[in-house]
Amino acid sequence: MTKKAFNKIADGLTEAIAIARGEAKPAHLSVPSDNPPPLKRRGIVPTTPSMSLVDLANPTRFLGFSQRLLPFTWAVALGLLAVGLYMAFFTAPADYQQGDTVRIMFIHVPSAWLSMGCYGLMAIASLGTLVWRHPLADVTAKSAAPLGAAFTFLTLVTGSLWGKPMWGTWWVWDARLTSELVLLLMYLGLIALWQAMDDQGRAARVAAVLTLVGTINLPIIKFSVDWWNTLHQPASVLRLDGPTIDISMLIPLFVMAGAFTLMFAALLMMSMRNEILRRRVRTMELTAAGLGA
Amino acid sequence: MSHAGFIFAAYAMAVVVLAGVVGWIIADGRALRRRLADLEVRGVRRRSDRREEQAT
Amino acid sequence: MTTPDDRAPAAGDHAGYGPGRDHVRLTGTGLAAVRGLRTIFSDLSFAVAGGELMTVTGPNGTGKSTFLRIVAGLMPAAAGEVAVAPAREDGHAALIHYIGHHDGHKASLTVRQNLDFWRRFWGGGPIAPALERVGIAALDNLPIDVLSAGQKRRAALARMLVAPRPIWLLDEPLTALDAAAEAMLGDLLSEHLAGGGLALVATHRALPVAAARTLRMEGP
Amino acid sequence: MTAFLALVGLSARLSFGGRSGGALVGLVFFLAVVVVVPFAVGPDMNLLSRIGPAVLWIGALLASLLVLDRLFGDDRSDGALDLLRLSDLPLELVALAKGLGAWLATGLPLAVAAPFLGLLLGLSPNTVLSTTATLVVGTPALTMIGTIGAALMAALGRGGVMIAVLVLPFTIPVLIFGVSAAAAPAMAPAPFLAPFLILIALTLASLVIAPIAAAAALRAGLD
Repeated sequence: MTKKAFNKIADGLTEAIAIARGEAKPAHLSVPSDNPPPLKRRGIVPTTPSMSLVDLANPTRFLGFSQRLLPFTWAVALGLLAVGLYMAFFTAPADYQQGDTVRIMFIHVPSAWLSMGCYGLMAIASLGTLVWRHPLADVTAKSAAPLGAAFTFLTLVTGSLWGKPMWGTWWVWDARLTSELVLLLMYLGLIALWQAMDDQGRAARVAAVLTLVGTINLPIIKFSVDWWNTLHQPASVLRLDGPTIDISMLIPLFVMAGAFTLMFAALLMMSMRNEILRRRVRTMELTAAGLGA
Repeated sequence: MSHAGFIFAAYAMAVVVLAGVVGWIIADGRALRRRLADLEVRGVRRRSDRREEQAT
Repeated sequence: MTTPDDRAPAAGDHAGYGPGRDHVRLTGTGLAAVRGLRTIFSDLSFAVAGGELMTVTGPNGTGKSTFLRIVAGLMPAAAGEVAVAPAREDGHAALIHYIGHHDGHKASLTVRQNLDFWRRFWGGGPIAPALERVGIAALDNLPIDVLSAGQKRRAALARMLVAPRPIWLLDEPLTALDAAAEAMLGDLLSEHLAGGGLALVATHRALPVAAARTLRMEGP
Repeated sequence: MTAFLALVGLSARLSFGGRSGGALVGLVFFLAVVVVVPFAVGPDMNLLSRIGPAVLWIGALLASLLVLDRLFGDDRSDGALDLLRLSDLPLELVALAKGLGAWLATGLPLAVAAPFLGLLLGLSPNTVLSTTATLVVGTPALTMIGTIGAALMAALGRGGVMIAVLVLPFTIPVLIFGVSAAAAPAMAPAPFLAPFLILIALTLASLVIAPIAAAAALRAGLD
């Protein structure tokens, strides 16, 4: 990374923090300015108690904030990804049992973590919608659902490509895999729910209820699936449980997990920006209809 | 490398899925921005000064 | 009337039916409608020629809407028959424009997309002048569900201009229209009649155009 | 012809993102059926691969019917059905165009998804191929039979699962020959071609008969 690019990103980050604190004005959203207004880089002293979530709740402020933060997030994500990929292919050893296929783990496991983490995020956002009526909460929940589905899908596909050479089959109805598949169904159901309703405010509350019911249900589903699975012939699946993983594999795994998480954050921000714009378009269309004729 | 095909297929799928998501989000964002610009050209404002717009 | 060249695709162009009068003739003889076991009206006859407007009036529940639907061929008559002269091999459905209580718009599409579908489905002329004529040209790119009821009704009128047809059957067309739109509809009707078309309009309010005939529905 | 194609296009477009389902809901429902079966019969891959073609067919059958419930109902309630009838295109062809559009948007994706769902059920490559082929050929019949149900639902002025109750019996022949052909590779000496050809015949027949029946149902339900 060149020094100039780094400086630009660092400036963006400083500015993002300033905007979040409500000290700087974001550039107007619909006119993406190529040269952002000069910022007072010194003197960012928190006059208000602190940068709080309430400040970010303003969608316009979020647009400005995320616009500055996005390049930074992407840069770090891609940097980590490059390091992670290098380690995954060149420094991590092949597994003594699984050989090189273990390298699939470096994308499979981070995807799996994200697929579950994303649901957790949506559950929190749903609480935000129902309890605190946070203006950005339903935007977050709506934008996260397709991303969660994408990472869940990726988990299943990479798992399948890992399973074929290891177990000789593309798919087994193992408890973990099955739970992941059920998670995909829940994501798709939520996406369908969002898509089916015109009134976004109402859709947000209904989807929030469904998400929270899902959260309560997840442990029950998990327990049932485990029970169902042990009831039948337990599949002799190789597992990479916790501490048995060697440190030489653990480090690239965490690097890749970091890269994936940051990519998820960046995608979520982009998606949320789109959602905010979509709502503005809708409002303006209604205004336009009021103006015309 | 043993089973290289499967490993590369897995990484390729990751690229395809993530690129697909990124492409979809960017295309969606562009379409929305175009729509927003189009509405603004037609003189729609989000707040206030509607009467004035109607007069012109 | 303006010269054909600078005219917007106004209400007067009917493939094969204009511009002379009396080319098209709509008659109904001995019509009756029954809903459930109740006779709504019976032995109803009328005749309207090209260039004529017939208003259909009467209290609620006397069957004005049913009458128009029967004339349009959208509902079978319990007795009697509707005829269009000159007769056409494929039936007279394609000669009729009908505007009922629902505007027939697809809510998820824009105004333009809606009209474009009907243009291709029915065959017809350009859309932009038709939208201009009914005064919603600026709204062509908006999803139709953000429009007000009056604007949707205007879009339905524009649909009639896109694919000109000699017979207009309008069921309470003034609903939701403001004064300007009412006058605009009056102009459209005058042009339509002047071009040799005919119109049946069910209404409670006075139309801005003089009616040649009035059918007063009084119940069975 | 222009009118017919225009209507096919509109129908596909509206069915794809329709209020009561659309392509996504059909696909998710299909996936859900496939996921639920192993919980009921157990995760035994040998058993699953034997009943796999049948599971995929039942899933596709239900999914393709359930997304059709408002195919004509929406047209009726928003007034578009009246306008569709005021044209030279006979109501039978209107029904055919609506059905074909709906199949492109909701039926065809099911057939395309079938190979991936086949992996979940441990189907052999040959069975995946035969199942996909029978679904491509057979889902038009399901959708067309579904249009009859959709027309009846429009006459009733309702939507929902009732459409499956109304027309499920009519789909039995399609299911019988579809599954026989699809499962043929798994049941070694069983013939594939004979049931496959009968399936094609059923589809062709449904393309003729269903629009006539749907148009009759729409006319009968007029008010």
